[in-house]
Amino acid sequence: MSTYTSVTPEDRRQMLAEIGVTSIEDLFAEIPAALRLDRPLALDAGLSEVEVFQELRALAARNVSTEDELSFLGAGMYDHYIPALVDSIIERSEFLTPYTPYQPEISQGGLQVMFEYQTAISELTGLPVSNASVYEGPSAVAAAGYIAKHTNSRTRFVVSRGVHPHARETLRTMSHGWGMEVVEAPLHDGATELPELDDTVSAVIIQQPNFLGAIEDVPALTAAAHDAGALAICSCDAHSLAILKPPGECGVDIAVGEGQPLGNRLDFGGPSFGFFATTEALIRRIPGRIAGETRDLDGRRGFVLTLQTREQHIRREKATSNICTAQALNALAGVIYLSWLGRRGFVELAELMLKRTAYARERLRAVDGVELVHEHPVFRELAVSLAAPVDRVVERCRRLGINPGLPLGRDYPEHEDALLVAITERRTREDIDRLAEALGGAVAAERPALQETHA
Amino acid sequence: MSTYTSVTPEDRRQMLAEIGVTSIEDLFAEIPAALRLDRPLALDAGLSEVEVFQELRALAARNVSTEDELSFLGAGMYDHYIPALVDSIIERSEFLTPYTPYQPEISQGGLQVMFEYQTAISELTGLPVSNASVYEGPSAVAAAGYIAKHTNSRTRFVVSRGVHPHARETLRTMSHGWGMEVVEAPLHDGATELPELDDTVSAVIIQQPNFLGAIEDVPALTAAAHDAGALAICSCDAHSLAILKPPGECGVDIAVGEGQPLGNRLDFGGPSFGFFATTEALIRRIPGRIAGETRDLDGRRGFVLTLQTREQHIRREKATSNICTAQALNALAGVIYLSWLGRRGFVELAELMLKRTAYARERLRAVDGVELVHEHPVFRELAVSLAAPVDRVVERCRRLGINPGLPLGRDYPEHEDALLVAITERRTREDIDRLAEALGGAVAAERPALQETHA
Amino acid sequence: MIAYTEDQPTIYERSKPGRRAFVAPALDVPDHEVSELVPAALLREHEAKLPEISEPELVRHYNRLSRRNFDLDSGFYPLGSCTMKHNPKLHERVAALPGNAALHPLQDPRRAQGALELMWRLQHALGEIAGLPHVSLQPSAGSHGELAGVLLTRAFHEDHGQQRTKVLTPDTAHGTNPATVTMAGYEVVKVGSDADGNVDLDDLRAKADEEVACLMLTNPSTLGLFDHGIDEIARIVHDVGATLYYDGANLNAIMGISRPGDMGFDIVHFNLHKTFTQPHGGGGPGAGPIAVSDRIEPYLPRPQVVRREETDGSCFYDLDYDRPKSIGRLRGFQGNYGVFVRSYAYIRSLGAEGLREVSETAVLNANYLMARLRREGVLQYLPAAYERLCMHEFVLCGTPMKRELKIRTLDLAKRLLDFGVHPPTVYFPLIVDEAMLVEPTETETKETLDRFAETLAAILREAQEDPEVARGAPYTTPVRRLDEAGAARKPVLRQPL
Amino acid sequence: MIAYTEDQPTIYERSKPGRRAFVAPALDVPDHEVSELVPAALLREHEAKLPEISEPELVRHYNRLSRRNFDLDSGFYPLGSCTMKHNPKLHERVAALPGNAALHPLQDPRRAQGALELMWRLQHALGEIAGLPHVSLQPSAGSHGELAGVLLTRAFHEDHGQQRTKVLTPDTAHGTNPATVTMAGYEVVKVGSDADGNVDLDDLRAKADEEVACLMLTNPSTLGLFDHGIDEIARIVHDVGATLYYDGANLNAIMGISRPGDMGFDIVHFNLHKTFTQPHGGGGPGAGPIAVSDRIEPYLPRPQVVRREETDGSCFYDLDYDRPKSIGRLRGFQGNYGVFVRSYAYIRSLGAEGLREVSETAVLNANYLMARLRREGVLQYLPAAYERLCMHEFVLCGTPMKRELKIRTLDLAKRLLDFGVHPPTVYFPLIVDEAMLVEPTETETKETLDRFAETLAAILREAQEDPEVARGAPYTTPVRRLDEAGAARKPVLRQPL
Ligand SMILES: Cc1ncc(COP(=O)(O)O)c(C=O)c1O
Ligand SMILES: Cc1ncc(COP(=O)(O)O)c(C=O)c1O
Repeated sequence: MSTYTSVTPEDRRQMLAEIGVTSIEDLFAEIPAALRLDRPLALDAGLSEVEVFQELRALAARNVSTEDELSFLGAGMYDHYIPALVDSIIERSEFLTPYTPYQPEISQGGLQVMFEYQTAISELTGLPVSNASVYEGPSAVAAAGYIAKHTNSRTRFVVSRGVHPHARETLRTMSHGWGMEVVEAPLHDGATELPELDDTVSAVIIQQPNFLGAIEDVPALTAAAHDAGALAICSCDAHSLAILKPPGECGVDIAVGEGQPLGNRLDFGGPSFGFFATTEALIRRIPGRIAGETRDLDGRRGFVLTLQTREQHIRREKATSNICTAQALNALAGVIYLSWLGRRGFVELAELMLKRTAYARERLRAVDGVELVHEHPVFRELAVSLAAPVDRVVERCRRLGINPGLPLGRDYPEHEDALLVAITERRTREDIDRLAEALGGAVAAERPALQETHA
Repeated sequence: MSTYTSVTPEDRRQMLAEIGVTSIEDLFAEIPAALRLDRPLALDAGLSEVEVFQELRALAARNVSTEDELSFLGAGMYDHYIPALVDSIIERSEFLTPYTPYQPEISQGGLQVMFEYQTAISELTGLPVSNASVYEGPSAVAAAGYIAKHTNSRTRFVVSRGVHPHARETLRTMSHGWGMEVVEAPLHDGATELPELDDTVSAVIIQQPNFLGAIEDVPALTAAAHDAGALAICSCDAHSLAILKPPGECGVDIAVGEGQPLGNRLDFGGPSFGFFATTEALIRRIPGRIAGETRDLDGRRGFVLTLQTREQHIRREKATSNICTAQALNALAGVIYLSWLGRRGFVELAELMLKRTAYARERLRAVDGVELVHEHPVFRELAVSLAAPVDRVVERCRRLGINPGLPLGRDYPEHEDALLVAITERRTREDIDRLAEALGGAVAAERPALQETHA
Repeated sequence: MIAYTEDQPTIYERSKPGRRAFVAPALDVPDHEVSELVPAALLREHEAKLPEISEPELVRHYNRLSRRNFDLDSGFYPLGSCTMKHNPKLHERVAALPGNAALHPLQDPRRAQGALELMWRLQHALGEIAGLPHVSLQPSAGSHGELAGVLLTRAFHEDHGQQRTKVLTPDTAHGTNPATVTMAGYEVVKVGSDADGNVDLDDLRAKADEEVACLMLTNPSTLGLFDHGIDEIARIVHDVGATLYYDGANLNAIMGISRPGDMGFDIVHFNLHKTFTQPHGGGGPGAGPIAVSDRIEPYLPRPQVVRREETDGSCFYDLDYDRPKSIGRLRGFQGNYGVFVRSYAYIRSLGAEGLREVSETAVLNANYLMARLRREGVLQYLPAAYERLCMHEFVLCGTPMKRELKIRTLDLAKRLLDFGVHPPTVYFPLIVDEAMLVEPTETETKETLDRFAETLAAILREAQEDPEVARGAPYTTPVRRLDEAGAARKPVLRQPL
Repeated sequence: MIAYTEDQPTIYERSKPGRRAFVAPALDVPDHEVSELVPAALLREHEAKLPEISEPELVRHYNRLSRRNFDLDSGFYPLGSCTMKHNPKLHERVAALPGNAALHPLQDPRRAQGALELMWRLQHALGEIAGLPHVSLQPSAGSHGELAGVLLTRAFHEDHGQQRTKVLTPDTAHGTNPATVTMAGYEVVKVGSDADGNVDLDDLRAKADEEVACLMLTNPSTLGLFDHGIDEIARIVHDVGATLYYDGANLNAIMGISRPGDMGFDIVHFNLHKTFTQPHGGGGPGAGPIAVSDRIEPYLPRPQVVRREETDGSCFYDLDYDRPKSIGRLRGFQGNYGVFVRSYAYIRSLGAEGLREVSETAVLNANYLMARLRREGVLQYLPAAYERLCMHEFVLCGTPMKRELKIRTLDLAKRLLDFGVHPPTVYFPLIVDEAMLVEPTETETKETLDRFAETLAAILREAQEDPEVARGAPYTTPVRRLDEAGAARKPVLRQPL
């Protein structure tokens, strides 16, 4: 059994004496005897460090990671390269171990990072105000909805079917508590088609590019929302912000998104961070921590957590959100990553992805039995439908060491044999060619009708 | 192509102007034109970080590491578990990036580490003086020989055949420059048998346990050396010092050893460190950096590099050694590792290895076709001879995911079909049982004579 | 004490046109004008003004900033309610294994068996520790777990045909509790505390009616006290058909000693970033799994990690989406898996015995520190808010200090900064005037506790001589006291570029 | 500036009986008394007094110590002759890949093809950079490479039936050069420098005779100057049948621009921990590969990494032990492979163009800094030792400063510490009085160079006012000037326990 305690048997003796009790048990006298557990917890015995390491290594070895196969999985989290300097900085105990910066005088490092992060997110989104992070992407969508509800006290959210299924479901979970109704706007040929919007609509919620990879006409969608007096909420792919018109310039009131692609590991889904930016008008409704610039007694610049009267520890039941611990370290990774890319690099990387995705689209559509789900412009991801059962195609690809993407059937029954294929800078032209060949071969082998006629 | 420079094109323009030249080429005017390379270096074009990472990952994947097979390789470097805190500390840039501490006021961290390290090595070896590290084990043996030569101006080293073959060869390489003769003392039944020693013998050099794993009678060997007026030099296995009589108490004048097992990676053989400890008598002959305690102007304790008049930068051709850059970071890993083990843990770990090795010896000797090379007590390693061609046995084991140890034939032709098998705390009883079974099966399958008679 | 006391420019102030760290991989596909691929109207016209900086400067910038942070690996951090215990380095190593760190969340469960098994085992362990059999790992932090818990309560009542409207929270509750109640669409009703720091049972009885959906309780409470009336509280709450919610922020006091489930709680959240060693990261990430009783189980978030039997009797682990009564998702994917790895490694390292030792030592350290403060005379100026054995933390009340020494708890806290100690939590819980909530945790040495007691005593002596010293503190930190009011009045939330 | 200015106890002073971090895995084999397994006479009687400490305290101890170090990732480090360039973080990542870090050195070459191929490619790249075709990676550092080089020289001469006795080293040579000569069993003969900082050709001619085995030269020299007479030097040395050895510590100035092999050198060592970014680690590890000409090749250390052809035409990489004329081994195994990985990654990242850009920028930065110092008036007190274009570094001479301002170069260096800058190398090379050797490296920004120039100027102005300030410096460091003489007089080299 390992131990991280620092009290020796002799210490313990002295400490009990100082307290004036004779045993450790005495310290728990305040717990009613009937509530004291009269047996050890039914857990395996503790292990030494080397044993725990071996066990966890063995478990991890039973996962097929993006290092083990050529993976085209995306759908919200992406296998981007994380520069080594991100790891080396965020592993510094000075960033890794402190609590939320409640004592600003000894937390200037973390607070300045938040300020720099907010600046970056504001630049990316074209919106003036960013908080210091929320949990992650899908719950950020719901958090944005919560603001809308409080801003205009209307009763319905209109959410595009192009918004990530997890975000839609999270919104629904939360909306139930708030007594809000969630209405889905369908996709037409892969792009959002808004229904008639009336004055019950609190917010219109869209995603850019949408879940099927299509670049939406965000300005048109936000205009429609605003015409109905609703807020426009957009969940944005972070990298796409390098080349797509920023939400702030498209009329979006609240831009949110998943931060994982910005320097955070896949980690089987978390921890990552959600970004959250909005207009000046909504500044006092924003959830979570915000760092602000100020001066110290000597007039030197410093940073503090600010606008805290929004927050739970001050405002309690009247707070704009219940969030407390958020994702500071992940947001730090985000701002380091963005600074590493830099002004030009951010664009260059996005353009590389755009061009590779365009290549992939042409390459895949040329494969017999593979069709595009839609013809809208795409940035980093595309949906293709297959002329064969998707699960069997996937299985065949895997045998070649390729994970061809996410089968869409569970979330989009209308695209039963479709795949969502994601491209990052780690997927080269050669990789895309391998995918095309594998898919072609697998579809040919699994294509039921054709197989028969050809046979 | 990556770049780590920080000069922008505009900077360059301004800088050239400040210097008063018009082009970068002008700066190289002092190099005779005929010596200026008139073509680019014939190297592959530079790559981006992600590309370099992918390429190096692909190379690394072509190595079979101790994470990939059950390895019983040892023979000087051992697959010990390195606690995670070692990595997390030595990766701190404050330890990773500074130069040798030439400015003690801003290097107290590194200097105190050296002082702590020297204390630990002195405790382990039972010798009062340790330096702050030398390159690694085998060259440390030669460095010790160099001291002996200068101390008594004699002309021959007697080195046990039980000393690591790399150390013996390094000693020979260096001795040639010094005009010293190297004489080998044979092993008898696995233990060192010294020849008659006369007054030409500068030092007797032994290893504990010796290369075949045998625990030598060090006190007897050092006594013989001293009787002939020679110095006694012993290369020690670091972990064995937890339970074996320390060299200082055995009469050893200079104790050296390979530091890798103390918290350093295998790294295909380096970098690691060599430890080097000796008596007060030899203090001013010791090679390399030494940290010493002192006081600052205000009377506060501090540490400095000391006894520098031994060293090349002061004494130049009269220096006791030419060593400059040594292995500070590796020695830091060593002292963290030792502190992690702690006073009791160091012994507990050594005892665990001792008992597992004893178990392995019993388990292997019971295997048909496997015999012990010697019957001396062993600590962490044992030599067994096989009744079948060792290379073919090894090949069979590998197919079962087992690397059964080092074939001894290259270094010890007298043990042609023998294997040196190393045990660490990472090799469990179950692993040893697997080895025994694999060896048994492989020997049975490859045993030429028996095969025929049985067939 | 901390380095880099000179002002540090921001990363934007270090930017210079033409510098770069990143280099893009070569274009290996046909080139196109961007506007051929995306309609011009949807394209960005101006680049985001990210910094332009080389790798060496980027590294230095964040390295220097890091030195302007106080951290747990450098000093004592007795921040009450936050359980600033040592974060074992092993955990970072195992979390970083590619099989964990590079595992895509949408990988087929059949190809993520190690991860799912780890989650399943963690669920099991947390359930055993809480004494409640069903666990969802999904919530991202404590307050997210609270929200899950209250939404589960709602689902439970609605499933039983009830529309309740109120949730009770004690006046000692952490701010997230009432904030959560509002976010889940309930009204907050505050319950008072009695003179001993327990829930005021009379007030509870008066407020517990059929409109009440839930009581959210922290036990040991935020006062560091185990509620004497816990049995009775459970009875009252259950008698009106409400659920009992356990805020697990203080679980570090009772692991292996007493279990919320056995106390009658229906729902518990864990703060893996407190009790189970996930490093705090300067404000996250964390994870807030919940454990629930049988009657709450049907409503747990989706998907659940389950173990299924194959036809051949072997097992595999899967994600179960087929949960018709589920409240649904609370976030994307399967929760903060990276945090789960660390917490699982912790539980695996310690085992039952080790976890109990944790709680025993945490409580020992807290009571010892209180005793030492008494001996140093500190309690004379900052008496314990309640004269009882504390659990893993305790609250001091700075009122006498303020009156007699003319320094506030805030001043004391700020002066501690000059001694290289992170101050305890101050001004919380709200019901104690000039409160200071001290949580030493089990990983600290007796020597550290002794030094802390002596330091507090020294500061009080200093204040007897001259209270201005503390009132002007800190002096040795990278910046001195900051104008927080000014920051809020005219918020500067980003750098103008 | 750096943190933790309060004294830090040693790890032994933090020890307390009964504390521990390590826990041994359970004994899974039959237990025995230790004395049953090892004769009692060979057993240790008293435990080594290693510290007893818990993991949290162990981490804190070394973390705090780390903050008492100045490092390259925090500030400017223009330490002449040491090439303190940025250490890319990628290199640590690739070195740590298990296929590298956990590769046993005695693994069968057939199962270590990635490592051997990497070494082979690195050999090739280093050979191309040096302009010499054959490379051994074995030496552990620069001075180890020097030793290899001089032993190769010996082997070469002996193989040609010659017993030479002397090796020439210029008076500007680094101390390792003459020390190496002695260790290799030769006599050192010092060659003077001329007024321009070049090797004094007359002196060289006078000393170059048939007894001379080798001339060891650094070019650019330790003065930061490219030797104008390099052609003539090579001729003189070769004419007497001696070898020409290149100390590669200053290779950072000329990569892709000029090659030692083309200058006539027979043997070159590289400091991978200077030019090729291996972090210095506070005094190692490094690596000192050597590149040699055809005539030296037969004597290279054993084993060599080679590429062999299979019968089917494919290639594999192997360790070649069959080198009958080899000088033998210089150390265990195959050299500092972990260093090779980092340096190979560096070369692979930069390519030919990038390496040339490195040298161009290194030389640009040095000349710019010298120009800036001139503009700031610094050269008035510390003139450049030689009025020439410098290469990647330059030497200033503090004599006028000492005379006029009454402060020594040492004082200037110590005062720099208070400004958060690592001082340049001082009192080396020996031939310049009050020398200060400044090497900015290519990874620094113009702003950093500007600030450094201004800081030096400010210190000199301060000294004009009051030289005592510099003479008493530093003031802001964890300790002030230390009694080095006392330390050497009564050495305390370990803690008594
Ligand atoms: C008592 C209590 N409850 C709830 C929380 C909220 O937890 P989290 O920050 O993980 O959301 C905290 C955190 O400080 C707490 O102390
Ligand atoms: C010119 C010169 N030569 C040789 C060396 C020795 O190199 P190493 O420290 O790698 O042994 C140095 C190191 O400072 C040097 O500057």
